[in-house]
Amino acid sequence: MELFVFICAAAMVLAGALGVVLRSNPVHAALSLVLTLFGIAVMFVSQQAEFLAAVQVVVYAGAIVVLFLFVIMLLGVDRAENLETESLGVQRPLAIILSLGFVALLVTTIVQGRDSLNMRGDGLITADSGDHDANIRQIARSIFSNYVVAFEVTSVLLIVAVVGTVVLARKRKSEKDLTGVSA
Amino acid sequence: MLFAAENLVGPSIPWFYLNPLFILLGGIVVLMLVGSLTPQWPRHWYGIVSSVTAAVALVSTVLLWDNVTNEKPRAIFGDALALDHFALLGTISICAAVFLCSLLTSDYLQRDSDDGPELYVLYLTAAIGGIIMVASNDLIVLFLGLETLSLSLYVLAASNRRRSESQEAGLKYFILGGFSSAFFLYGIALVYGATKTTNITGIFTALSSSQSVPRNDVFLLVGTGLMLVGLAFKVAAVPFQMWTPDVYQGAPTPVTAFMASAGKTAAFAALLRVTLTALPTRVDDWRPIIWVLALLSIVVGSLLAVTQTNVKRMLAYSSISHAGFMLVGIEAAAHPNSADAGNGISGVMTYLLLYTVLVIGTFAVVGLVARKGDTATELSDFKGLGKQQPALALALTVFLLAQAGVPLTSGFIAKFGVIKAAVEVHSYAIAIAAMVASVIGAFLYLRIMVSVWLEDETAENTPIQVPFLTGLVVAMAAIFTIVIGVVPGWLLDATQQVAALTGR
Amino acid sequence: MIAEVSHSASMSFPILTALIFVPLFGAIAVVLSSNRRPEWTKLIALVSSVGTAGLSIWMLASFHTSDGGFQFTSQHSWIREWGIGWHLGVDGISLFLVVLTGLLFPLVIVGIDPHHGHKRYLAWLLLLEAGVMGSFLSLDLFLFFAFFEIVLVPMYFLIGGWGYDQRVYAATKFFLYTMLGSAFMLVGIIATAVLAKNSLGYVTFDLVVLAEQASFGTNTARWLFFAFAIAFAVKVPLFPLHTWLPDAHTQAPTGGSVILAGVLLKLGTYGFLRFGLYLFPEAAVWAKPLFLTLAVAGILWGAIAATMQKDLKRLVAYSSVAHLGFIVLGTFAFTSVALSGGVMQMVNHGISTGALFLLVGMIYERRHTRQISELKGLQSVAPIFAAAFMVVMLSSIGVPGLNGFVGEFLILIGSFDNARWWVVVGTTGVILAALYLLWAYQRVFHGEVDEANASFPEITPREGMLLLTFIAAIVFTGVYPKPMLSRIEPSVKVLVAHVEERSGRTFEPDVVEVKKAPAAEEEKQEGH
Amino acid sequence: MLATIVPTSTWYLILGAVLFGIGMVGVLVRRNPLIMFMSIELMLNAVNLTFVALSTQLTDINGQTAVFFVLVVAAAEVVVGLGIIVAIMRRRSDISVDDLSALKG
Amino acid sequence: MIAITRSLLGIDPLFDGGLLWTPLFIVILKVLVVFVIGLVATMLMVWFERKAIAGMQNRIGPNKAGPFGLLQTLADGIKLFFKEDLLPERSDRLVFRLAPYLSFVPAFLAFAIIPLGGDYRDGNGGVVTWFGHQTRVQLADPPIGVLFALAISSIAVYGIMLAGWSSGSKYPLLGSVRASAQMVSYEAALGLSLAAVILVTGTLSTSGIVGSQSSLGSWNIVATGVIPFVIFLISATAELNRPPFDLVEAEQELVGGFNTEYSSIRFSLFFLAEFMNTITMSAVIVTLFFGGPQPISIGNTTLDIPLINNSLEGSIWLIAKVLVFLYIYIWFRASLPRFRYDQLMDLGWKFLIPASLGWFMLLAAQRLADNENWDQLIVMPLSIAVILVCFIFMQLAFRASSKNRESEGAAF
Repeated sequence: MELFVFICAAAMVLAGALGVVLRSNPVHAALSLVLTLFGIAVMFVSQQAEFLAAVQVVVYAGAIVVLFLFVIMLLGVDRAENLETESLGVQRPLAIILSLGFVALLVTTIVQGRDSLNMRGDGLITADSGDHDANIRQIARSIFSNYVVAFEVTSVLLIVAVVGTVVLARKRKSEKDLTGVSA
Repeated sequence: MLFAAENLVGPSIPWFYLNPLFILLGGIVVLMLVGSLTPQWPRHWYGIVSSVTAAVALVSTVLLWDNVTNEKPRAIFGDALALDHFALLGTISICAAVFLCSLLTSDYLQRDSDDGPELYVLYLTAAIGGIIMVASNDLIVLFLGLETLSLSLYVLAASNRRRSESQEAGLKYFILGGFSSAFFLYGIALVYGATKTTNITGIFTALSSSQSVPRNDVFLLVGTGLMLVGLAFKVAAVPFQMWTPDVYQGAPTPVTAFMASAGKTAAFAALLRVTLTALPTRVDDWRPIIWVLALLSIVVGSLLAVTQTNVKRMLAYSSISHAGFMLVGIEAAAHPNSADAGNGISGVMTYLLLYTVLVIGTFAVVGLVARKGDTATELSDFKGLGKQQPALALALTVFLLAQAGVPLTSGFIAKFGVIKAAVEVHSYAIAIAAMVASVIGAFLYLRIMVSVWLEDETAENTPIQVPFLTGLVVAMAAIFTIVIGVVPGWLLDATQQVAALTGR
Repeated sequence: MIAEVSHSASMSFPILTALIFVPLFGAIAVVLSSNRRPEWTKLIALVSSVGTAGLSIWMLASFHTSDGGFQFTSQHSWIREWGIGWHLGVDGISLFLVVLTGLLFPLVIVGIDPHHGHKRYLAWLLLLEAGVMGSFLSLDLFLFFAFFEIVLVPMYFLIGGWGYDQRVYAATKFFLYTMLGSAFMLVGIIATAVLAKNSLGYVTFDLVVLAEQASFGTNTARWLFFAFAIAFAVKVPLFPLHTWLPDAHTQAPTGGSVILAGVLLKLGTYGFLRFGLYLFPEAAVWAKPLFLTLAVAGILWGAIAATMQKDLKRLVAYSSVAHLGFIVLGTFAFTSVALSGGVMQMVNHGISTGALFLLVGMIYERRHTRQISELKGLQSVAPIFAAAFMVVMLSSIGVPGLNGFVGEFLILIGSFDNARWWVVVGTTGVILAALYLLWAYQRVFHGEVDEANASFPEITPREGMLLLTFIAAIVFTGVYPKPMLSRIEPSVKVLVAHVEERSGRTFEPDVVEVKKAPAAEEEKQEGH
Repeated sequence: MLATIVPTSTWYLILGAVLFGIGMVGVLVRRNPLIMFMSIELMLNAVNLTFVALSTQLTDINGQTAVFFVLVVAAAEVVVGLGIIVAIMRRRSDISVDDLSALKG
Repeated sequence: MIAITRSLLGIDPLFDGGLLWTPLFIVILKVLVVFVIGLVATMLMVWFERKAIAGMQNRIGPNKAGPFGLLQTLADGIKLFFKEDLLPERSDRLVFRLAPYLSFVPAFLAFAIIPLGGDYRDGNGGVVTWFGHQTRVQLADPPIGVLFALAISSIAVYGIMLAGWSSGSKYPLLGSVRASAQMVSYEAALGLSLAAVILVTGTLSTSGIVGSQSSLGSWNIVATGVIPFVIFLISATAELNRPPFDLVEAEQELVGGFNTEYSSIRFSLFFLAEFMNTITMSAVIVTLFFGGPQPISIGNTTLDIPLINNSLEGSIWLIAKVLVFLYIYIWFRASLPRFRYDQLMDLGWKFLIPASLGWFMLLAAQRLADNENWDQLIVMPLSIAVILVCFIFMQLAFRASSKNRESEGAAF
């Protein structure tokens, strides 16, 4: 059953990823991205990271891709681009070869190094042990002890995001309104 | 149920040592409140608030210096931040950059009839990100700092809405920056796989005993490589430099100055931190990478700089070649068995501090020459500057000579420091290559000087005004450049302590 | 006695430091002076340069004749962290170069009008003087390098700002060539200091400490020597690194050319003596054949190239290449006679070539051309000018009785034993010098005057005074070189002894008795 | 029979690597900034998958915590990135990185 | 294997003994029951709404089909099913076909985590024994239950958004952009008020949340101090795109909103989804704030319905509570006028989100003071003061920005 889940999720992930790269219509690409994200959420679940799975769906599917779609629709850039004309001679095959090489490197690394992955652990408590909230509890503990700095920095990061958007999106009187669609 | 229910004891928080961060945060809050509460402040006040904040943060960092001297370098805040002179010096550089760039931005915005607190907020957030990077003792914290800094920079680069180049620069920077972040992150993941921790001290400890992580652990090797790739993007080392010229040219000039100063400082400090505190036991694995990067950066940066006609692009390539010099210092520091390896660290950090001031001064002048609209940055736009504004031209000359490494300027002290460090660990080849390539680079600075002094102005060049704050920045930078060039002793004294890193 | 007193006086008054700072402050004052009062600007420049000249004369006067060591030394800690100090000193080798520098600059400032941008011109000139002074006086590697590099900046702007058509190209070429050389030197300097730590136990850039106390492995020293030598070879310039020189000289303004030929080129030859031979004697001895060969090649190449020049200034420039070849020849012969000759020749070349450039500059002022083919029969129009040209030219050729002869002769005679075949070949350079210079003189001054040259004005009183100073120096040194030699000789002997001791070889043959030339005789007497 | 095969962490890691590679191809090949951006998200997700797989393998929670932060970063990044794209596209609706001709690359 | 089933279906005691046929059967049965209940409930809901509104408006409402017009919805449904299925020419076919399902499926998925019954009084946490197996009367009880609901509700946006976009027509696009903006905005307020509940109960699992509300005093509406509930209710209404937040299908402006171009079965899916969502959301509210299937109990007295098994009684309580909320929604629809779009956004961003955040902070402060043994009398006023100051600042900022906007021209 676990194998079945893995195969399904992997198929989702890969199909979605290929969709992002290959689909010419940005909306279709975004939907493919959602597919991938769901696949990954499923994988999180099957790796007993329930909390992350939920957050993944909420944040990625619920916010990030929606934003993508929003921008696409708002700006009306949803026409399909011609995949043929955008190729730049040697660049595309080169990029593909490069990426393939990179993947080969990574896969070799993983296969080579899998045995050396340190197995001894001081306790990732999974739901199996009967503690219903174990995963969430552990993550919370980790966030608020080792990573409390990171957590605080996150707030600055979000300020950046907010202020940044204001800077980018705000219009001055002097600038003409060029957008056709308004919400 | 390993955890007894509800008794999480968080790490103790050394508030005192986080002063600079809090001051910067306070500045952000003030600016945002003011920006949202008042309709519009009188001119220059936003910039002055921002630079005063940075200055206060700088002073508070300096005040911490002795405290840190008395106590040994150590990790604080749940072992996630490092408290050492290295971090403090990085903080000082970054705060200085914010201080100077805020003043520049103030005049810049006035000239282009624009104003508002947002850009300053972004400077301050970028500074916080940078400081976190400089002081981080955990890869995840480092990554978050990196992203805070980068995101601020993306927005800053794209912030001029009247110039499409600016937004394109922001986009290009953003895409490539995100791309490189992904590599960096993958690197972190693999290193985590190898060492089971993301804490830098933890990684060091894990790698110190050969049982826990075997010498040829592929996860670690590839992870290290990927992290280096990610950071090399950020420091703009060849062959990961392709974003630099476009972004430097497109971004508003004060922002370019900020990217070249604070951005570079943070990225290099992070690179040093990662390589030297996390992975010192594996120097043989990564030193060759640094070696190659350094050589390529210096040579390619200098060579490509020569072919440019736009001064901002030239300076972008020159910053690449400067990055190469700093990499030479890192290469020198990567000889842990040598007694003098520490000089590499202090050499790089000194270089960063001096280059910060230098490059901001340079771009301050470039920004003035760029005139209203921030577009006149071709070489020909500099013609006749020497006749029109001799003092400004003289300052520019000082900066350019310093960048070329002419003695009695801070640039020479900086180069001398890293070359000395390299020679001390017997890396002669890279030292000589660096120096020779810097001669090629000097040609570039000469070209600018030729335009400034030796060519007559063209009729269409509008006159250049020097607003007060920018003039102040230029003057301060020029004086600093000369003073450090003549009496660098006190600075070197201080920076020698930098080599003692937390966890080593 | 007088020397004694002023020597002790110099303990209290840092005369060498003053030599550097007076022109430096002069330059700053010039920069700060008002644009509306150009006469004040000029006065400031004049006062500071003449003041420097006065200081240098005072120093010359109070110099201990028989002391071969460094005098008037001034030593302070500067960048303690890196073992760098402010260490100045002067000995017989640098003495006359300093004096030459001190005297040449006021002459240039007084005598040559830059036509435009007076203020900046004067400021750069004074800064240049400070730099050159510093280079000749430094006894700290770092300090020397700093001055050595700093010199480039004013010279670059002088050539680029006040030169002729191709000035930017020439200035850039000059800057980059020299800087390329110094790139190696910087690494060499640092490596020297760092490697000396092994034997010294601490890092220092002090020349005297490094030369006297530190020891390097043979191979190491050779590498380091080459790092230094490249910089100096470019600066000299030694064949085949000389290509910047004709351009720079030709394109530089007259004042720039005079300074360039007069003192700047000496930085290279001086550097060989002070930092090559003194620091790495064994390596220098080892590299002797190479440098002798290059020197002789330079002599011949310079001479032949000069012969073929159509441009008078370029011709003089190539003659410099040849003359400096002689100096290097003398330097790498390692005998005190040859070395003394080399030092003499440095000064002499400074005077005579400087004067030649001055004269060529005057011709250009008048005719706005330097093409030999366009000049004709000037002798009949301007006889005094022609006479002055003749004297200077003869000095450059090395006619006995004039200064050029003394240096060249000492070099040739001193090198003969150690470097016989090189000397033999090099001597042809003397003949070639006579050939190209006389031929040039003939083409320019003899013949029928054509229309363009008919109105060639005669020398003005100001120019006359200027030339007279040069000619006086030329004649005086040619006739009575003893005061110079007696001050040069002790230091050179110390240096040669140092080289012999460190390299374990003997160069100083017992040939002093054989010499018959008057200069040699005087030197012999002085030696006892 | 098939049911007895249990996917190990290695499977997940390899899937992550492949996903990363696909994302890389996307960034390098596509010219629409939106899609390049989505490809970057793919890469980040690949890293997330790797982190979680390693976390399970090493029985250490910190890997999952890292993913949490990556998610936050990704969100912030998207906001800013889309802001930039919107700012550009408001000038002209049709955009490709190659069209950004004001800056010669 | 166990792990995966556990994770996917939540911790259900059913699988303690491994995967057996009986438990599997129970699970399948539960799935079927929930699905059927959902469909039927939707049908009844539509009828209920029409009838109730008719009553409020002094009309009779549907009364022809079946007793009291109960079968009216069925009749409408059958009619819709047999209408012609139109695909607009300029539509994006794939997405156009996909969108209704993206809308329909989440509506049902969210129902899976609602505890539908069970006895929470015996200290067993709602676990009942069926066919000799212990289980919960709920389809799944994942540890992240509430987050799951949130995740599902964020996915619901896709259906609407894509439906509007793929129609290739202007009004649907505008409608869908409005709708998705609205849903995304209010999701923040929704999540923040949810956070207050989580803070108080200390668990994300729905059964845990229900279990913690054993008496009226500990119902979360009381424990969290009403405000989160109010915010939740308003945001939930907005999430559902129900009146007064139904700008999505503001007929006067946008024809039919995002589903203008839809017809036949695809339209009925949207229709179903909308009502199903209303039911689910009511159930979620009940679960979060009103003790779910727990009976009303004050102190030690419990309103126990006699003669009925405790676990079944839970279901009755739940249905009763849900009905109340369904009625409230209908009541809203009948009585409240529609918002203007800017008012809608202002309410969401400028009031609800700050308010829920402030309240959350207040609760957190109280909790912290409790843990650290600080004096509540000092902490609470102080935190209220801080929040008030922030609020005043915010209001000032809004005023300033609207002034700025007037002088500078509108943004975006």
